[in-house]
Amino acid sequence: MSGVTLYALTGAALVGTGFFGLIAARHLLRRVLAFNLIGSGLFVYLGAAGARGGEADPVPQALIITGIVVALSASALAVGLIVALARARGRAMLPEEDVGG
Amino acid sequence: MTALLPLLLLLTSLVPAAISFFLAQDSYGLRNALNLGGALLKAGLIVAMLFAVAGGAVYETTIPLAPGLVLLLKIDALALLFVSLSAALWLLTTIYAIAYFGTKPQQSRFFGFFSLCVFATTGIALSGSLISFFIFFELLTLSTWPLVSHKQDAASLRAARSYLLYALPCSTLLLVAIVWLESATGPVLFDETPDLDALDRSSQQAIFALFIVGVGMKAAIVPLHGWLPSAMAAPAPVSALLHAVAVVKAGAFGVVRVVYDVFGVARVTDLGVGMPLAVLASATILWGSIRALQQTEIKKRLAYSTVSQVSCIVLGAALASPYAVIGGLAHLVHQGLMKITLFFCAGIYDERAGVRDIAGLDGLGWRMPWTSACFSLGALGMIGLPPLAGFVTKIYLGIGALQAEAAWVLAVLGASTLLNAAYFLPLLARLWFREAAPDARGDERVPALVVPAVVAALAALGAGLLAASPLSPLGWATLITEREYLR
Amino acid sequence: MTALVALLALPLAGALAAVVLPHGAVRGMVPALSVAMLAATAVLVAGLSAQAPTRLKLGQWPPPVGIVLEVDGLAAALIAMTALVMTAAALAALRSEQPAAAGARAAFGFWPLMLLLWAALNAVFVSRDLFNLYVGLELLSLASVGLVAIGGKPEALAAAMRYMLFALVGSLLYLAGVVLVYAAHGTLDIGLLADRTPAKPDALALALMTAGLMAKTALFPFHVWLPPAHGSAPAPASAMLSALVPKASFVILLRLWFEAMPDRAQDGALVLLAVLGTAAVIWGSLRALLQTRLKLVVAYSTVAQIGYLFLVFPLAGGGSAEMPWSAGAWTGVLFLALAHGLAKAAMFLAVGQWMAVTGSDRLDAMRGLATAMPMTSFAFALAAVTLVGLPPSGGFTGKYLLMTSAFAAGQWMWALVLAGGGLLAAAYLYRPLAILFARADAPGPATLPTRGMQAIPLCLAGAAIALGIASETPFELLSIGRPAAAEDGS
Amino acid sequence: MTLIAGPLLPLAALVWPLLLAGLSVLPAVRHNAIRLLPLAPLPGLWLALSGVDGVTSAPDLLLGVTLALEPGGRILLGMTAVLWCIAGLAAQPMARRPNAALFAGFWCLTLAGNLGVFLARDVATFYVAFAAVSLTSWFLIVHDRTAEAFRAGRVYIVIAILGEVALLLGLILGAQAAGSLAIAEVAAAIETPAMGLLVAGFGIKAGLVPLHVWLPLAHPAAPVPGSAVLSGAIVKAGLIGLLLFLPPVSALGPILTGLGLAGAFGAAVWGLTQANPKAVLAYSTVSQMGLMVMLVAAGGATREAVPYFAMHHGLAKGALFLLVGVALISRTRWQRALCLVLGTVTAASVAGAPLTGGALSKAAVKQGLEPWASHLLSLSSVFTGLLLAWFMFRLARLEPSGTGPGWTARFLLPALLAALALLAPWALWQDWTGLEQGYPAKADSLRDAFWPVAVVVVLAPFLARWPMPTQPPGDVLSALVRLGRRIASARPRPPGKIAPQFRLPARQIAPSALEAAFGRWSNAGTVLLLLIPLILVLLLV
Repeated sequence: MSGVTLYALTGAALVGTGFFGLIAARHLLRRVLAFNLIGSGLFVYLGAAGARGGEADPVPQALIITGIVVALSASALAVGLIVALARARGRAMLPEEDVGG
Repeated sequence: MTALLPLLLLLTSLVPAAISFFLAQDSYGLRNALNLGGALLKAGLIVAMLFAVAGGAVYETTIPLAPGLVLLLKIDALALLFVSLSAALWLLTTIYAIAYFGTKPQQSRFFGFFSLCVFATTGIALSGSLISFFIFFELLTLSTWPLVSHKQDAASLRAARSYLLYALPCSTLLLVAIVWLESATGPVLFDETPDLDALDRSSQQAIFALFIVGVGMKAAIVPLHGWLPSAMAAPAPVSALLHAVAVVKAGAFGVVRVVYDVFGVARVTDLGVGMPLAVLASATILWGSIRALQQTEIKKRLAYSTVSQVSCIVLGAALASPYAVIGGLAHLVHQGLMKITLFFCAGIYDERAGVRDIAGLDGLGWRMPWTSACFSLGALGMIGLPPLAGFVTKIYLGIGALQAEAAWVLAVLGASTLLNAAYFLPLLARLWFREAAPDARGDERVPALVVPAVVAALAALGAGLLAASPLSPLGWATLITEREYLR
Repeated sequence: MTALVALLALPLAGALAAVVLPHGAVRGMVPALSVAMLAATAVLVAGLSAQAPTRLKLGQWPPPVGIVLEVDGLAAALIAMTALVMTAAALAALRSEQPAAAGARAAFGFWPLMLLLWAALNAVFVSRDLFNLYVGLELLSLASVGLVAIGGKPEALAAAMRYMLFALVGSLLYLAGVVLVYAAHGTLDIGLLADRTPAKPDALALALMTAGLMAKTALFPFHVWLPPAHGSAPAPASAMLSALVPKASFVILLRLWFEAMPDRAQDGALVLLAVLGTAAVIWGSLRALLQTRLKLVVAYSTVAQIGYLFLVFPLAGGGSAEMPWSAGAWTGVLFLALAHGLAKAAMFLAVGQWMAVTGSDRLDAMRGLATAMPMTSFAFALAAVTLVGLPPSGGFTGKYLLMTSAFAAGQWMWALVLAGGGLLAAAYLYRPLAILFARADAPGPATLPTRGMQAIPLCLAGAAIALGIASETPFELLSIGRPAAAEDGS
Repeated sequence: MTLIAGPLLPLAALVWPLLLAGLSVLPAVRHNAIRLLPLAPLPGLWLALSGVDGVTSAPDLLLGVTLALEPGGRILLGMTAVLWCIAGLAAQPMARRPNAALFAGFWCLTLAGNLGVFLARDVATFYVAFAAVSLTSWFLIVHDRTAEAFRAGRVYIVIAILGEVALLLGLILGAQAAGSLAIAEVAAAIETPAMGLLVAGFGIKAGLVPLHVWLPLAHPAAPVPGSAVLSGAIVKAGLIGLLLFLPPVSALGPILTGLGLAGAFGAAVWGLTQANPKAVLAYSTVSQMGLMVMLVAAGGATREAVPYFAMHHGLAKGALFLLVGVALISRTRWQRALCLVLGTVTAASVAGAPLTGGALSKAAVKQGLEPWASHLLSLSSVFTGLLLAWFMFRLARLEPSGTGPGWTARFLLPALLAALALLAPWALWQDWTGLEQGYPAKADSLRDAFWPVAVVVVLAPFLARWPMPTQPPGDVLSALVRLGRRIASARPRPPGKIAPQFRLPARQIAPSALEAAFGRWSNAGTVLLLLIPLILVLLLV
């Protein structure tokens, strides 16, 4: 089992976990974390995809870096929103999902 | 220049409309001048064209929209018949409306949409292609709504709503029909009948049915007539517009176009859809008259009488024999003249005597002689009594029915005459032979209200008296039929 | 060329400037910027030659390494529409005190976010690189979420958060697809992908990207984030969000299905998209009928109108490509998109003015406003005409073209969807109109917006109508660089 | 394009009354409008007397107006013009009554129509004229505004319009069959069903049983001059219609004969039950018109002579009606005596007493009549005689109601008409029968004319002694009246549901709960993830 495949599988696993969390979790912060998990998983997979045929492919690197930046800014905005929402509502949850627990 | 004439005809109504919207309520002079000027200009243009077109001239303008969406304006004899009717009646109605509204509020809105309606009607008349017809047809629907709801009270809004409730679904079906047709034949121009053989027989019949529903709603064919009587909530000039100048006329005109220019007589006969339409029209004629008989409100009764009268035009188109066509086309004008007279008078009774119900007419004849004389003329014409315009139509429709081997239509014509008499003569009897109530009021001190009624009534009389002359509605209809449909 | 660069650079620079400059200076800058953008758009459209779309290789690097920007008719038309809507929204925002009133943060945040949005839109319209599109899309989402949240009210924040979730997941799914594509073909340039050698993962990639973009386009059943978001944003923001943002992700869908992988388009999937579109039309309209807040009526109408756009897939894509009717369907749907954008922006701006006057967007608060504010009411009516698809309007032209091709293709059910959708639209737009034009029982509001202010929505609505009256020019524009998949066989 | 071709006089004869009608509404003229009435028929009279001949055509009017006059029309036109002229003179005392102008106006319209039916040679013009005469005469009937006048008017208008419709449909059928509007061609081409419709139309006007029911109500209800023209001239419009259109040989011939005879005898008998002398006269009109219809149906020389017969009846009947008017203002014994004398003479003439105009007219139609028919004709003279004897009794018992100036002048008018009725047939005898002038004085024709009168003279005293039970006018009417009432007063009914109320079942279809379910992110996300494999599958199949 080559490193590339390992990378790919890891990525896939991360994505899967992330999606589960994204859907199952109700606390918004968990969801943001799940989102980042998915992002990281995709980037791992992309890195693996870039390693085809031995020689290094510059494009995936560029893409990954850009992607990370984008994901970071997205997370930042999301967290900011969550904080504002938690201040306004007292709980970091969407009103329609804020049942009991 | 000749290419510009159709556009000019449109602009004579569009420009007053556009400007009227932005005029302040109190700038009466300018607004009235605008609308009157537009109407006069239009009438002038038409008179100028009448003889040229009678000589065979055709004016045409093409405005390409998207591919397959060509706005084609074409003034042929049929177009001119309709446009001259609407133009003449527009002039009368404008005069009447100016007097009717006096200093009532929201006139800019009224005259704006009013002229817009006439603009759309002119467009319908001039449309040389199916799609341009549809565009103006819809424009008419929209510009009529604010007029019907003009009073803004509950009744008007309800009426306006039911109008749209009938209009929009039907026009949607019309669009479906057009698209269905044109997806098979390409853009349909009225001057060459398209070849529908790409479609199978049953879908041709379906398309025809869709067309009839689409345009028939405006022609108030039963059971699509419900909006017309409830639209009586609108002010009298609007009723005049709905019933004589624009809307129902557009519907009837549409039926004529569909039967003769879209499908063509031969195909209609071949598809066997003409007779069902004739039956539908006959049913409408009778049902409208029966309902009219039951009304106690003058305008309601007139409205149902329109329902029945307009279907005479449809009947003529459906029978599709030469005389029937002539009769139907002539009735397009005749009915307009007579019905607008009646509505003018009804409006005067309402305005000057506060009379809305038939019971209130007692003895008004002598208090308001001119109005009542016009009303009587209009009513007698509707019954079809000679020498008013109505009887010419009846004779031609009757002969046409026999040419089409549909003798049963004679029975319908006879019955409708009797019913017409049954719901109009009592009104006349009340006007002239009942004693007026002690507290009855009523005067005719506003000539601008009475003069249009008188003119229209005289026109209705003249149309019958001079029926055989080439420039009479009948003569013109004959010209059209010979030129267009007996080729 | 320079015009294209300007269209991307100007708003970005403006956004940065808006962050640093004082509020007053920004208010001065925005109109100038809008004028410049309009000018650039004009130059761009004028310079577009009928033969070949304008291409721009950034730094002269050829793909797959370099990134290509390409302006075809579709991009140009959407850029122009964006410029119009943005300018109108900007003017409205300048004249109305709404963003400032919502607090310092709003006043501070509005302009940068708006300009960022503008840049992102143009970027999405012209990019030909899947990853580039991802970036643009993400930028778009962040700006939009910010604009929704700007009001700062709890429901606004919740709406923004909900929107955020859909947007993030959407872009993640899209990104997953991008990754797969790159893994399979080693390129992300649409032009190169068009003539790739098909590979197994393509289908999965397309599925992932489509699903993600559906979530972002708010296609039924993923529409739920849209009405609260657009309903709670300040009116100018709602105008941009509703008119422009869904179009961006829709454009990417078009690029994928018609330019990148037309060979992958199977009829079943195409029909699925159209079926969801149909459901959106029906559901959105019915929901709109139930709303008691005007803004929600308008927002749900966006849900319904987005549904129309997806009818293009079975009519112009896949097996029905290279058919005489596909060109009509393609152009028709773009007409619908443009007309909807203009009309919807007009509606939201009108509603904003009424809210400013009445202090609420409840329907019953609008009674009789037509007497006091005839121009805005007329604008709303004109916009309604377009949305219902009545002639003469861009909406009608689009519907006509779509219906014709539907009948020609023998798929008449889509034509019925268009027809029925028009009726439903008439039904839910009639209520506000009837209320507006009813007689006012209370005396008219004391302070009215200026005539110039009222003229803004009227201009937009007028543009939507003009799109139908003079539809030949846009038609030709849209047919520039029309993808082969949507080219008529003749 | 010629506006008018041919002699102008026929057109003038029609336009002139219309002009006067228009004139009579002018404020300046209004109060003396009645004064115009005698002038109205003059051009028509001139046309009848002068030899003006030939076809007048005005192609632009109506559907192309064609007017012409041949002997039958001419003699009826002349009679009509004279009768209207004298009736117009008799109407002068009405000048100061209310609504005189209205009466004058419609009088002129009716007159124009009445003259028109004799002149018209194209279907459209004939229809116009016929409609004018039958509908405008309604105003003559209801002029007094009394309850029974209105009742009579309502019955009349309903039946008249039914007649118009029948006529219109018949004419349409005829015109279609002939492919032309010319009456001659229509008459040649018309088929039996269409002719049936026409007969209905004409029969109503001519008081043909059973379509006569309006007549005994309407004629008495009108003011005296109105009754005179109604009974003398207007009924002839129906007759001329039959003469113009009924083919020489028609399947309807026997039916018409039967109905005519039924009217001739039945009306005469029923008339004996009437108290009002005008009603008696009306029934006599029904009876006489029945005779004429029967004679028309007989065809041949008889049919040729019917106008001659009709002329005499018109003049005499006019005289009798006017006489009733005079009797109403006759107070002195002399005046009453003169009235009775004049009445008896005229009645005798109608009954066909020897050497009277009536005898001549009967003799004229008898030639070419089968024996059984001519015997029936003589028998009908008995009935006519008895009916008119009864009329004389009623007239003698008539209570003078009002007084009026110028009794002599007013007496001279019926006298003049009576004189014409007695003498005009003599003047026209040879032209119309081709027999020598002395023929009526021959023994057998005298005997032929004498015995019915003798019978009448014998029976009349019994009639005076034991009169028949009095009945209200109008016989088989009650049903029709109810019909008329219903039509004339449309009862208000609750208007039906006009427009369905606008209710989309959105509340049922689009519940917020479902929307909320969509809204819950966990659901939406699941659906989104499930969508991916779905699309994938669809892409791969």
